[in-house]
Amino acid sequence: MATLSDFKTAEKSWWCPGCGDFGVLAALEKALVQVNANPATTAIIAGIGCSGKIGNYINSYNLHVTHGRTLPAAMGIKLANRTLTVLAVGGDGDAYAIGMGHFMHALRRNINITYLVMDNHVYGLTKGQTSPTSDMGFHTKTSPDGSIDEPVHPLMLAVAGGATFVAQGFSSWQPQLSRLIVQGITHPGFSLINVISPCVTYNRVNTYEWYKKTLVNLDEDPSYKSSQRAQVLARLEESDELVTGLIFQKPSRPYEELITGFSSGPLSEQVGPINQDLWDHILDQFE
Amino acid sequence: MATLSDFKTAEKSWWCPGCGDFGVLAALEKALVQVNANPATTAIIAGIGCSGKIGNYINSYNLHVTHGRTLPAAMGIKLANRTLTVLAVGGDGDAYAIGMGHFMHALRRNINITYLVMDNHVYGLTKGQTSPTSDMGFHTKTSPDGSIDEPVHPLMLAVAGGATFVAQGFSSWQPQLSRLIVQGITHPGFSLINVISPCVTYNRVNTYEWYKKTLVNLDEDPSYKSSQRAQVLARLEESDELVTGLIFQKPSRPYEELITGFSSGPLSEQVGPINQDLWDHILDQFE
Amino acid sequence: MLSWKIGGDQGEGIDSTGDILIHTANRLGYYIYGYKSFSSRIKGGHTNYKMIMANRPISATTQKTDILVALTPQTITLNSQEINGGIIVADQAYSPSLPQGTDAMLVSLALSQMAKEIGSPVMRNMIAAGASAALLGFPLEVIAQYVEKRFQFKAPSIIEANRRALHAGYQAMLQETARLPWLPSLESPHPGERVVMTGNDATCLGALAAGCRIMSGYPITPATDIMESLTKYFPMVGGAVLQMEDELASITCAIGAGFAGARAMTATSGPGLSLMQEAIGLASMTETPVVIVDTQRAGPSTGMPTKSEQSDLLALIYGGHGEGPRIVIAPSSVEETFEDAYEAFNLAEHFQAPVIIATDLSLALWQQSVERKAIDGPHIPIDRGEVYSSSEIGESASFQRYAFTADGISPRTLPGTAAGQFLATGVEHGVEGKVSEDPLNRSRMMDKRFKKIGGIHDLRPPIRHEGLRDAEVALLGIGSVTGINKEARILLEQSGLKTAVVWLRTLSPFPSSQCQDLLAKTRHIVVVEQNATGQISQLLKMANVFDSRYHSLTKYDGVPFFAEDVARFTQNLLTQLEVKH
Amino acid sequence: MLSWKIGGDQGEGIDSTGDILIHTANRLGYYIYGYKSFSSRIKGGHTNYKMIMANRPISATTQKTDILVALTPQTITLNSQEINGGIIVADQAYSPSLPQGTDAMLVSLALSQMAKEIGSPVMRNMIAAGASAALLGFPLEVIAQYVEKRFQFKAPSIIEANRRALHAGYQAMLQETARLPWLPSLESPHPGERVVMTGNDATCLGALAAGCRIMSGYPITPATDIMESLTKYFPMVGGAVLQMEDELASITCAIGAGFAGARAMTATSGPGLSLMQEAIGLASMTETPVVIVDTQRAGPSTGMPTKSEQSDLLALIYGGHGEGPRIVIAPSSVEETFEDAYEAFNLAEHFQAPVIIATDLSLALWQQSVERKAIDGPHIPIDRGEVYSSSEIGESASFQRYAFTADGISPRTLPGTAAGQFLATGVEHGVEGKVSEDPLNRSRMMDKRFKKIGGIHDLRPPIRHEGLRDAEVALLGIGSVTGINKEARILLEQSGLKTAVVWLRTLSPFPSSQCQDLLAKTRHIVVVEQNATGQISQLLKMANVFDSRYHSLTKYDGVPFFAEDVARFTQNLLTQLEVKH
Ligand SMILES: Cc1ncc(C[n+]2csc(CCOP(=O)(O)OP(=O)(O)O)c2C)c(N)n1
Ligand SMILES: Cc1ncc(C[n+]2csc(CCOP(=O)(O)OP(=O)(O)O)c2C)c(N)n1
Ligand code: SF4
Ligand code: SF4
Ligand SMILES: [Mg+2]
Ligand SMILES: [Mg+2]
Repeated sequence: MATLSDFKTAEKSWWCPGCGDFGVLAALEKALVQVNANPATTAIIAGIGCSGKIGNYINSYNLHVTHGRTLPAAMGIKLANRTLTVLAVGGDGDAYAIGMGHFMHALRRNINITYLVMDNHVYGLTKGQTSPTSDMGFHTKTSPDGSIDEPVHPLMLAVAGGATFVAQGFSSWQPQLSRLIVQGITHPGFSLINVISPCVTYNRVNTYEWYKKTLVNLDEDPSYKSSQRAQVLARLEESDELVTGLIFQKPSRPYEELITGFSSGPLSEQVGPINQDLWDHILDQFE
Repeated sequence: MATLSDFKTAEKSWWCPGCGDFGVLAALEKALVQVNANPATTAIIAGIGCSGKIGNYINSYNLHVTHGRTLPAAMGIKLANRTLTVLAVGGDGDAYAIGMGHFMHALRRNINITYLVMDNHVYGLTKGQTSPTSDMGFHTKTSPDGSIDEPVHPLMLAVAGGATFVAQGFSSWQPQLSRLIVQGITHPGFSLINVISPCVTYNRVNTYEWYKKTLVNLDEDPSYKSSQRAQVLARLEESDELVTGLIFQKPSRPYEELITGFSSGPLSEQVGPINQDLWDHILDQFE
Repeated sequence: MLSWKIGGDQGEGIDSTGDILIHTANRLGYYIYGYKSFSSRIKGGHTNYKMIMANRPISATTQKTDILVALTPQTITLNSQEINGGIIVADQAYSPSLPQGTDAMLVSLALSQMAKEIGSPVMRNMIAAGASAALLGFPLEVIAQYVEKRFQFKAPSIIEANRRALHAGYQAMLQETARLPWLPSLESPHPGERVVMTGNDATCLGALAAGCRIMSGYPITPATDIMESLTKYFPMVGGAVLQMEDELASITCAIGAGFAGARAMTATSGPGLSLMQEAIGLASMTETPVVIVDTQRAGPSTGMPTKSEQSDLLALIYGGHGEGPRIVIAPSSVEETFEDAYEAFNLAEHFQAPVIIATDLSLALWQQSVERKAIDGPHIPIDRGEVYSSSEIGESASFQRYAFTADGISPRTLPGTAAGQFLATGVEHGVEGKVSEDPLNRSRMMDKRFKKIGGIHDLRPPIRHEGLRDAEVALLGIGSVTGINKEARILLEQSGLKTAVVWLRTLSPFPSSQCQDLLAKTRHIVVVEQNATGQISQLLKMANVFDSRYHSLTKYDGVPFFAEDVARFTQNLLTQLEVKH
Repeated sequence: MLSWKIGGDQGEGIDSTGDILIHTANRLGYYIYGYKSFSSRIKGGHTNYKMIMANRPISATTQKTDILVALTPQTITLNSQEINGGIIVADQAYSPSLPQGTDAMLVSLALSQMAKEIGSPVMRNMIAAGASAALLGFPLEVIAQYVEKRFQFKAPSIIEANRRALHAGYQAMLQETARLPWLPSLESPHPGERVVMTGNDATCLGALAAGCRIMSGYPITPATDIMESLTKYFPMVGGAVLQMEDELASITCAIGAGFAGARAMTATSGPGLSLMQEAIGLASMTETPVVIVDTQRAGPSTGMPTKSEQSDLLALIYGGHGEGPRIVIAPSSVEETFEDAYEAFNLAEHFQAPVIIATDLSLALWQQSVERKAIDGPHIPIDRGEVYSSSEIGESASFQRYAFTADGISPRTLPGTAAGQFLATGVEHGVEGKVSEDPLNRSRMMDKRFKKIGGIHDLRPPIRHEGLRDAEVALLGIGSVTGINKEARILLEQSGLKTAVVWLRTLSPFPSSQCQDLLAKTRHIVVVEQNATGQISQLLKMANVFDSRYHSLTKYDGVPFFAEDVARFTQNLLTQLEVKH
């Protein structure tokens, strides 16, 4: 069985001291240990951003792709080898700006992968511009008079977009966050975990303190039913998504099991000479 | 005042006889006449697809862009010249597959343009593959055993994504469709009109007859309140979006009016030597 | 050699009629070549389908038409200049007449009438098929058998209607032929075990045989067939075709699958290729195998989606920002397309790099007779490159995925392999894959990546040719143009000019010295290409190959060269050059 | 010439300290050049900032450092080899010592201590600024004034803390200098009206002056500044900066705006540029003006985002599928960046085509002294190209937007113009813009579009040079390399070699004949470029310019050339060539 230290690398972190991403990394490692994952059978696909550097710090098979394209890459990996535990990880810009199209389509496609969005409401690595989740009125280098774009509401979109598992965690709330990641990984389909991961350098509004004051933990609300889509949508709307916990889950059968004739073993092992009879049968069609 | 014939071109249509797109074109022309638009101040931005050929048949300033990019182009045009009536037009693939990211961001940005999606649940121009709105189980060349992708629900997504105006029309129901287009054009912000526009060649399931049987006209339902987001979402969910009419509208102020210091006249007329005092002031910052 | 053409409105079954004739001719032992002219619309608009048949392999269409079947009057107007002393079969329904000056025999048949009588007006094309078969002297049972096989899964009523239409057309023509002053003269066939195939078919079969099991794509003319055909084959072998939301997703999904050890591909045409440029760089940088097919069409932008061109070459090689190794190969026939398709997967895994197969619309879509044994899936070589199992990894603290080696190829591991974990990143990195900005490491990594693919020419002959030994002039090209050059060579040799045909198989890395050596003694070289800016010439210049012996012939109006064009250009050129001397 | 460098951890205010020194030196009448080495991370990681000051214009950084201010011990380790007989100013807090063999005078100051005393440890950099000013003999009031202006909008407490820190550092150093055996010797200044500016600043100012009013972009290093600065300027002139969801949207929005008559632009670096390839083709095909800035960085893929390279050139010209006209220009100095930025909008509207400005990270980010009068916004020429008003359109039934004309430029109309409606499509089209597949029209339209941009060299000298008349050798380059070549020229001339510097301003269409003519008599030409594959050499080859007189010098480790490298290579080369003779 793998331990926490098995998932660590010798690499020194490039994140700013206090960055929320440390907490995400820690919770992820804990969750991986808890689901009994193995570094050699774990694949982590990271996007571009401060968040995307995570692959330098975690010992697993890591693919660090182009900006915004974690989900199609993760899809390819999972389909190529279903025995792997596959996670996509990236920032709010990576996910909901340049990656928005892939995000919406991953929701409907429901492949058995887990998507962790490290959401700091800002572009960190490019030094502080508005991100799709930035609040209205948020001041950045590209919105000196305050952002005028209605923010993206990732949880609501995920539910409306056909998600089968939606959760939100907070980098500071480790036990809940790692529990949610465990739930996401074990969910048999696509799971979105939007993680509030404060940027201490470029976001002085949505700070740890602010979140600790405003976030409501739905996991502790016995009246909340994460299986009831209408109630979920209503709650997300009235709370402005300032909630954590398991937001929505419904029964799910992963996409890869629905593809006609699709092999369930690692495809790498399927490469070899094609069967002569099958070949003849196919060529006959061309006569 | 412009008349219907002012919006027509001499070009012979390349659509198949009976294609739903004829009805969309007709309703659009009528709506343009009704809002007293002028071919010279109307800009239509079309995508790639059978639907995207519309620019060949309507007399206005037409920009036929690359696949999926109507909305950013329309945004540029509207911002460059706010006196224009700007419409983006494209198919369901153009809008909700390759164009999905732009669609979601156009919703939140709320620029005063109107978006007509000619939705036939299939890829027409490429000869019949599944589209994002194809029903589960729909048989196409790329889904011979029936589509296994959860379809995109454009109306629900639009509402969840921050739209200020959402409607759905049907190519066969001309008066309602042109009325909805009129409402969309006059709405001061982004308006989505998803138009059911049957493909008679590649979609033998979602046919005129089928829609006539299944579509419910919400405009005729006095109990339906298009201003109440929660009710709207619930209705969309329970009807599987098989409804027409004004789905949702909320008070809106277009984005272009929110941009600090942004000129409201056509930008083409703003090109001329820059003011010397302003220039000196700016250069002083570099000393 | 004989050419038969059928024309009518798009959506009227022109394609399937052509298909039926072509397969019948093939079964009768003729070599065939099919060619189509079509528009980017679904119904309406004139389209035509041309079949060339001969008792030797044919690799291009011809200018001349011997038999024209005209379903509409427009077909006659548009094509009458191609008919010199040939036969035009027309539908009585529109009271056909020949445009002035047309030297042809007009055979007017009641095609519409017969279709109506059979009870289905849409069967007009099948009647035309039957009539054509009779005119060509094909035995009825051979065409009938093929039609039967083709429609075997249709409703019995449809099968029956087809059969009746075929017979009706056949009989009607037989009555005519009895009266005709002369009949088309056919060569005797050259029987063999042959199949009829397009380049896109060959691409699919190559991928299938090579063990490709993930195809992630997005529809686009003329690549869509590849996705659609693999959708049929993959369920038989456990693979999956994934229709993605766009080309950005398509290529990235394939890269992900390649990273995880699957053989994966995508296929697209120009617009999609442009969208893939960034991700191709990712594959170069992370050294991940991936196969990309670009079925080139006329650009730029949406361009002319149904017209052929070879104008993406520089973009395929140089189109990504920065400098990363890309292997670009170009098949020059349907057989080579099969070969290149399976080889692409070997090259991608051997060199751990993106491999682009550049075809063009003509090569991708037009049918040809191919020897069945040339498409030998079960016996292709498979090279998976250097992949370490756990035991091969060694003792070091972490696996050196990007270790510097003599040939630049660093053994890789696949996810799932114990102790083989590493980071694959598009950011510059050190031997373990971790981000590095060290200048020395950077230079070495850049050198390593380029050195690596340099080895390709040893594995795969980069140039092929015929007739080079004592040729006065060589016609150099790629893709569908090679077929045209071969036909042009026949014409030129007939007129006494010793001619060679040379075709490049590998465009990147460019085989400079091989090219120089091969053509060192050739007096004149004509670079024939279907684009405006002479991209192959440009590549030859960059490779220091192009000199005063080289001449450029380009065409970029969407219509393929005719062999006659190439032959004429070459002859004029040589005449001019002699005058100068 | 004197060079001063400060090093420390990223996020510690290294940049602003450099900025303060540089502006102070500029105000004192020195020409300055600033250079920075930084990583793709926000805090931590070593970074440094170097200022070169002289009484003549300087256009590149130097290898040698005269004064090193070391905020961390690492600064000393990393930079000690650059110090030959110079001064190292260090923080007592870490008990600094010199590595063995370092020939430097160590001045240890209680920087941390003083910062603590002032009550804000983050002010250590300001103390270092004060100390540096004193060491350099800058009057306290000049630096103090600049600091005051710089922080004028900050809270009074911050302003006061800054002032105190500056003074404390200044005084502390004054006490030291009294004891030092010798002090750095400064040239006398060469006063003038100068500003301090980066290439990105100049791009913004050029765009602003040209009337650009829409900038749609997406953040990316090193282009982000452009978007951020225009965000400041545009509200003053009624423009809008739009932060889009990605680069696909950014370029398409700008094209839309250009279609509607606005002057519009986007700015990006490699990865974004790759994503824009498809849309650039749309602009080519629809003949829509748009300006794209590519601030090149080290690729491929994410590459080294904070390192300079000139490796997108072929992608900028040939990277799109199909063949469409693109104008690619490359400024070689900050002044030229301003010029090219405004000219780009003129060219885009004149030629109705996409215009790409290729800069590179070094040119984009490093500050230089520039004569204020060289940045003369209010008096730049403005050419809006041929735009018809309603009355000019004529009588024809519909406006012929793509009419064939002698120079290939067809007058356009802007939406809003009565009777000027037309269809602009990326599909091949006839003169009225409607889709056309006619082969003849196709060829003519392709010819028209390429012919059109051919006129550029008459409007804009494509090559500039200095010292060419009697030069033995010419150094040819673009972008930031030109500045380096100019410094190398000074070194080479000092050693007696007559040297020219030549730089290309227009890369596409390539000025072949101009290049050939200009360099016809030059004996040796060294093509200096910061990339691995010699892309400028490739362009010269394609243009038939490159011959045996040309030699290639490349570098691709992320670090700019030093003038010394270029001079040394050139001298060695000439020696070798002489030996061969
Ligand atoms: C195609 C492309 N465009 C732009 C960039 C520049 N870029 C790097 S990270 C980033 C956004 C970072 O924001 P986010 O995704 O929220 O991540 P964070 O740094 O906040 O964790 C951008 C725009 C890029 N690398 N590639
Ligand atoms: C980048 C790119 N990818 C693919 C295509 C090919 N293509 C043309 S139209 C189309 C989809 C058409 O479907 P839809 O948008 O629903 O329009 P419809 O034809 O059904 O009206 C595709 C994939 C293209 N033109 N460009
Ligand atoms: S800039 Fe923000 S997101 Fe990036 S490492 Fe620093 S704190 Fe974290
Ligand atoms: S294929 Fe379908 S969508 Fe296209 S024109 Fe024909 S009916 Fe209309
Ligand atoms: Mg972020
Ligand atoms: Mg459609």
